[in-house]
Amino acid sequence: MTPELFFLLASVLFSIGLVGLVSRRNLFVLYMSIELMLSSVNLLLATFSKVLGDASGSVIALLMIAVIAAEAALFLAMIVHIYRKNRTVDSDTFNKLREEVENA
Amino acid sequence: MLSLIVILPFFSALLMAIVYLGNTKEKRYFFYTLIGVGTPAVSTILSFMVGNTLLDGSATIHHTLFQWISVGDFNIEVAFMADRLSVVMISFITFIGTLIHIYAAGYIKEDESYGKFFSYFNLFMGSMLLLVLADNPIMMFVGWELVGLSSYLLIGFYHQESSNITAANKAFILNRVGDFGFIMAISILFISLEGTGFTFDSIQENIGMIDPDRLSLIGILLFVGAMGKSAQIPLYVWLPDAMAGPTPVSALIHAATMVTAGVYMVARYSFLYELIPDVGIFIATIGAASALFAAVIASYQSDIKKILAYSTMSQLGYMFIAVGLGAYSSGIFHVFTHAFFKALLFMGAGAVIIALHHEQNIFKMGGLKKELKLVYITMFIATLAISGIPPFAGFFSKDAILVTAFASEHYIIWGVGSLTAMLTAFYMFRLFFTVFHAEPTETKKVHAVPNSMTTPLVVLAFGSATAGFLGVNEAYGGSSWFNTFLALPDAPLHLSHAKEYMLGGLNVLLGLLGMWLAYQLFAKDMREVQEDKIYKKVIINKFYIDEIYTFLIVKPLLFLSNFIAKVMDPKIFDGLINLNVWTYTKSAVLFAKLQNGKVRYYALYILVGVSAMSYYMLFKLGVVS
Amino acid sequence: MMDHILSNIIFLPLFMAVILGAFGANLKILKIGALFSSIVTLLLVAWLTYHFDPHAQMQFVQNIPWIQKSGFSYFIGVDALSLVVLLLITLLMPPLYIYMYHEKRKGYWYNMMLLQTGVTGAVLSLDLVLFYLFWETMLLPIFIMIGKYGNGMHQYNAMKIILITILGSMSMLFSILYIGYMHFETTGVWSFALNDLSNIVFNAKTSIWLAAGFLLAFAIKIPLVGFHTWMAPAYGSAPTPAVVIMSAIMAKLGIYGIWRFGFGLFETTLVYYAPTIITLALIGLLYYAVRAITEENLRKMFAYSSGSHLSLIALGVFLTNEYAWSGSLYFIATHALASAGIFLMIGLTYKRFKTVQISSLGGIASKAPKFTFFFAFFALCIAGLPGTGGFVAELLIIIGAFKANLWIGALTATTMLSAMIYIFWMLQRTLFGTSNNNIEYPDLTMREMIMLLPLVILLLATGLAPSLFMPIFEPHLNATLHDVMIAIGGLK
Amino acid sequence: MLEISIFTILTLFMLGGSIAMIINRQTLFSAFGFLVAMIGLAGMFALLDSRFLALAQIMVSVGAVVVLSMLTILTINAKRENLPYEPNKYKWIAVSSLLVLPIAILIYQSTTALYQSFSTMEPVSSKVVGKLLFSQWVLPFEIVSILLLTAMVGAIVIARKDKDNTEKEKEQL
Repeated sequence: MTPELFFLLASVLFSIGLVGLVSRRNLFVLYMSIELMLSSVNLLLATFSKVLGDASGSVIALLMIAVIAAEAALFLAMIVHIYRKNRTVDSDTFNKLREEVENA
Repeated sequence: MLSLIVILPFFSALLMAIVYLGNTKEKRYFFYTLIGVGTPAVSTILSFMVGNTLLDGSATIHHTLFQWISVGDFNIEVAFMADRLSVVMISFITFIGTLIHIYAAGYIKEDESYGKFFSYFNLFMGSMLLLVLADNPIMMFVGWELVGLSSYLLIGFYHQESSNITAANKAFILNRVGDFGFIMAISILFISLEGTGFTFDSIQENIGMIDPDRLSLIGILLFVGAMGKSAQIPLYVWLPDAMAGPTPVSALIHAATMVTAGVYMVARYSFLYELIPDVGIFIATIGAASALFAAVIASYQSDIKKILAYSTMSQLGYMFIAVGLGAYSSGIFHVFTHAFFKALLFMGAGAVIIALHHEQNIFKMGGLKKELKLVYITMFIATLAISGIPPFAGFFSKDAILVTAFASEHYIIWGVGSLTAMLTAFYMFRLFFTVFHAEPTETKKVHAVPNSMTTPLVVLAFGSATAGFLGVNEAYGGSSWFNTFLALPDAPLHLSHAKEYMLGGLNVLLGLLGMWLAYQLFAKDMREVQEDKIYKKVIINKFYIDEIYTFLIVKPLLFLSNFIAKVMDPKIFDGLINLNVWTYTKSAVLFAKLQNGKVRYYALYILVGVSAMSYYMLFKLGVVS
Repeated sequence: MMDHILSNIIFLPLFMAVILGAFGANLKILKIGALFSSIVTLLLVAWLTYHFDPHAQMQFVQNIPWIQKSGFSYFIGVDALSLVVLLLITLLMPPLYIYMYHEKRKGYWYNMMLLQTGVTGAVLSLDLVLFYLFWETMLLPIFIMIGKYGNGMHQYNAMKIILITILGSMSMLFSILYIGYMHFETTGVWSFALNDLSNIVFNAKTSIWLAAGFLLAFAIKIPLVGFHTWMAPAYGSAPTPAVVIMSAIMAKLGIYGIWRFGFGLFETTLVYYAPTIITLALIGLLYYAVRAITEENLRKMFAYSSGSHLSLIALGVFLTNEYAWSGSLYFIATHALASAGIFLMIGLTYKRFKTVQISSLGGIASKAPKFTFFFAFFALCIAGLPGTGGFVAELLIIIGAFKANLWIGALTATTMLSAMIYIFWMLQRTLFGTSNNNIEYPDLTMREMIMLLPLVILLLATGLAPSLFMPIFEPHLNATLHDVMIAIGGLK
Repeated sequence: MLEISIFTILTLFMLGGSIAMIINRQTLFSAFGFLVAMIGLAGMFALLDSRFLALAQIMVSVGAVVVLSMLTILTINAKRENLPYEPNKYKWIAVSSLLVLPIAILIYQSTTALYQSFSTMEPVSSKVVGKLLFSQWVLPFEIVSILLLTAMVGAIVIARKDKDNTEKEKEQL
């Protein structure tokens, strides 16, 4: 068993999360992709903990799980709120950031 | 004393200008006449006094006023020099100038801007005197330019008429073309002298250090200046148009001042031209061509002033033949005699014009010999003088020039000169007979000519008759006093007396022939010029030279200007700038499209950035190549 | 007061503007205040000129560290070169304020005061960063005056002038900062003072690029041909006082900059650039003159005329010989006076006839002789008539050009001809001809004569007795030329 | 050898789950995929001798977070036509996968370059974790507790039905 495999797994998971984040429009999937990326970091932390023989890594990962939980609560609340307002979970419909450009 | 001659006219011009601008409505006839006519009179007396000192045999007089420019070795002083050449010039310039001023006081009396006229007139005199008395080429150039300016002001004196201003512009711009040559010449001269001083005296001393090629260039460029001012081919076209000014102005321009400046300049630089005889022959050729050309055109004109204008150009051609062939004194002598009879002719013409209420077409005059007796007699003397009939002034000076041409074995130039002499007699008597003898087609009321206008005529008639005796050469029993006095580096002449008599006789014969022809054709009745043959049409339209100039110079210039205005500036220079601006706006629109407000896209941009950075880092780590 | 005389000269107008603005002065007091500040600066400059020593180099120097860490300093001083331009600025301000007598818009007056501070500061600063600061300061009032008080497409034109000028300023700023950095690299101390920087030895390639940065800014300001697209529109739209300042002062600052910073920092490189600039200047000389012939708008016509003559001045500077240099500096002065005069006359024309189109003018001469006299006089000064200062300057430049090369000389001499053509054609159509009986032709008033007479007298004085004025700057120019010649190894 | 096979199985589970998560159109299926991945992760923790962490992962991530999200999905009960219309989903996935590749390689390369082998250590017992949590990491721990509290309050505030919306919903119904 080498840490290499875990590192590989973590980076692959992170990548999959990133891909999901960029390519999907469903808010739930976005949320889960973010969770996945966080989790991959967690995996890395745990691996480091084992590599260095230091329990602190696990502790940080533990704290991270708490943060994930908080984030989940907020994110889901927001999704519910948004869905109530617009009747959709499509991220592309929220384009208020855009400014109208005249074709000069 | 010397500087006063120059400064007085300038000062009076300034004074009159200030008074005139102070109140343009008031006439102040007495004041303007006193100042305007008095100043040249004082200048005349002063010039004669200066001349008198030189007659005693004393050398040149120098007078320095103040330092003008001093940059390194470029030291120019406002200084005047009176040697024998310039004294002769200023004497007759001021004398004849004064007479013309007196004449003008009668001629221009009714005009509202009487003060302005005399202000300009005095400015003209002052500029001409500055030109003649200048001690260095730069001051001479200043006078040269100011003569151009004042001629502009005077030709365009009746400025309500736009065509007069066009004529004035033409005169000034063509003069400036000449000035362009002049300034190049003196700049090159100064550079070539390498700082050994820049007065005429020091130039004469150091002229030897310049190599002949450079010297020829300077000589030709100087002559370009003379061409402009003295109306030679190809820069003559302003001269006939300059008749737009009042007649005294024409008299002043043509007789005493301005046009003679070119001849004077060549004589002034005689020390330079004697080193480059080839350029001299070029000058003489141009002179001969101009003389013939102008005489041919004059024979078919019908405007009295234009005939006289072309005759001036023709006579100037003679002068350039003389100075070109090295007979500087003969040239100046002709300038001198010409001043008398040409001033007389113009003033007589002016009197006729005034008498007939500003009628200038000779074929509408006719039969005036009874009404204008005095004018008739004086004009007759002048016409004889210009035609070269002895013993009037023109014979001696013109004969001297033709003898020079013959003696220096330039037979073509001599032949052209003699032919022109005949033509001169022809067209002058054509004018004379038509105006005074021929039966008028309609009777007109003749206006009285005031005394102030006729008195100068008499004085000048006396001058025209006798001025020639100052320079009678040996063959006719004289001693060429005029030439000896001038002491210019003339080319030596070798011609037997018998040949001289022969040439003289031929000239007189040719003159009489022209006279007879004119009498046959024009003395009885009006023979108005008809454009019935092609050659006549060409000559009457002055060989279409004006049109050719318009086509060759004016049109392309305007086209170029419009091309710059319509194409170069907006399309090319502005176009480059606007292309930049266009690129900016287009790319801005493009980038604005990226910001579509969708979170997913923003994530993608971040991803692209991070990805590129990662790739770069991998590249640096050597993982990928 | 006399201890910091230069600072007083620079900041008096600004100070006056701030005081007047802070107390919300009414129009009358504002006018008096502006005129007062201009006259006081004129007196101060007169005092300065009286105490000026032509044989010394920098005088009345004031050097106060400003931001020491970065090496910026408040470093000002005057030598003959800047004195000439300084004199011009202060001489032209009072006539301009007299011209603006009827102007009711307060912003106009404030802008003019700010403008005076900007141009004066740019002339006197010897620290490159300070110079840049003032260089940009003087642009701002011009931008506002064209954009707010101009006519025609004034906002577009204001934008055009500011963008193009800033392009030049940017390149100059890069050069300035890089030179400062090089000073830091060689000595370990940051400094932007001109006398420190002139000791740096650049390698040839760097110096070419650095000089290009400066030259671009100055070429746009002058403007040399190719950099001139802003010129005619800006002159056409700007109100008269702004046009006068632009043509009489700001364009000259381009030349001044070449002289002060170009020849102060990289003489050898400028010699490398000389053929290019001389070619551009010769092309410009003819290009603008030909363009001016058919121009119908008087302001634009004299804009082109100004461009033509400034090309001539630039040519003179790059010929680097004593005749051309004296001529160029003298031309800066006389052309400034003449162009100020002619643009003021055009302004008066506009006030009277509400147009500056040549085709709608004419016949002024028979009704308004004084007006005609002054108009024609200034126009003839522009054309370089003997007896006015312009002739002396042109003559010297032409001789300098002939000294350099026969062909350059011949092309330079065309200036005698080219100016003539458009000026006299313009005079014919503007002043002469038949007058319209339905229009009034008011002649010049006393106030307008008072405004113009100093210019006329100065122009005549500079033309008739150049030897009175030239000794002010001759020794300095000779010394500088000597240094330059040693630097480029042209002196045996 | 046993470890390797367990690792392989878990890896397959996780990858399958996460890929299913990002590919599926139906949100609930995605959530199931996510669930599988989370459980796999817990297994991984266990494999890495962090037993307490594995336990916490099961309890919090799987037990709370995933279940909560599933509940939300069910509550919202988005109809098929309310789900986003994603015709170019696979193109996007392909492009972003390409872009992600260097990042993944970078992470992998840099981490492997750091450490090549595990240290030999005792499995991390809950005792050790507890001690560390309350000594060295007590400040972050407290901060996290505050964060959780805030998140709770925030979630309630955000998700609460406001009056206007309720009325609108009624109208729509």
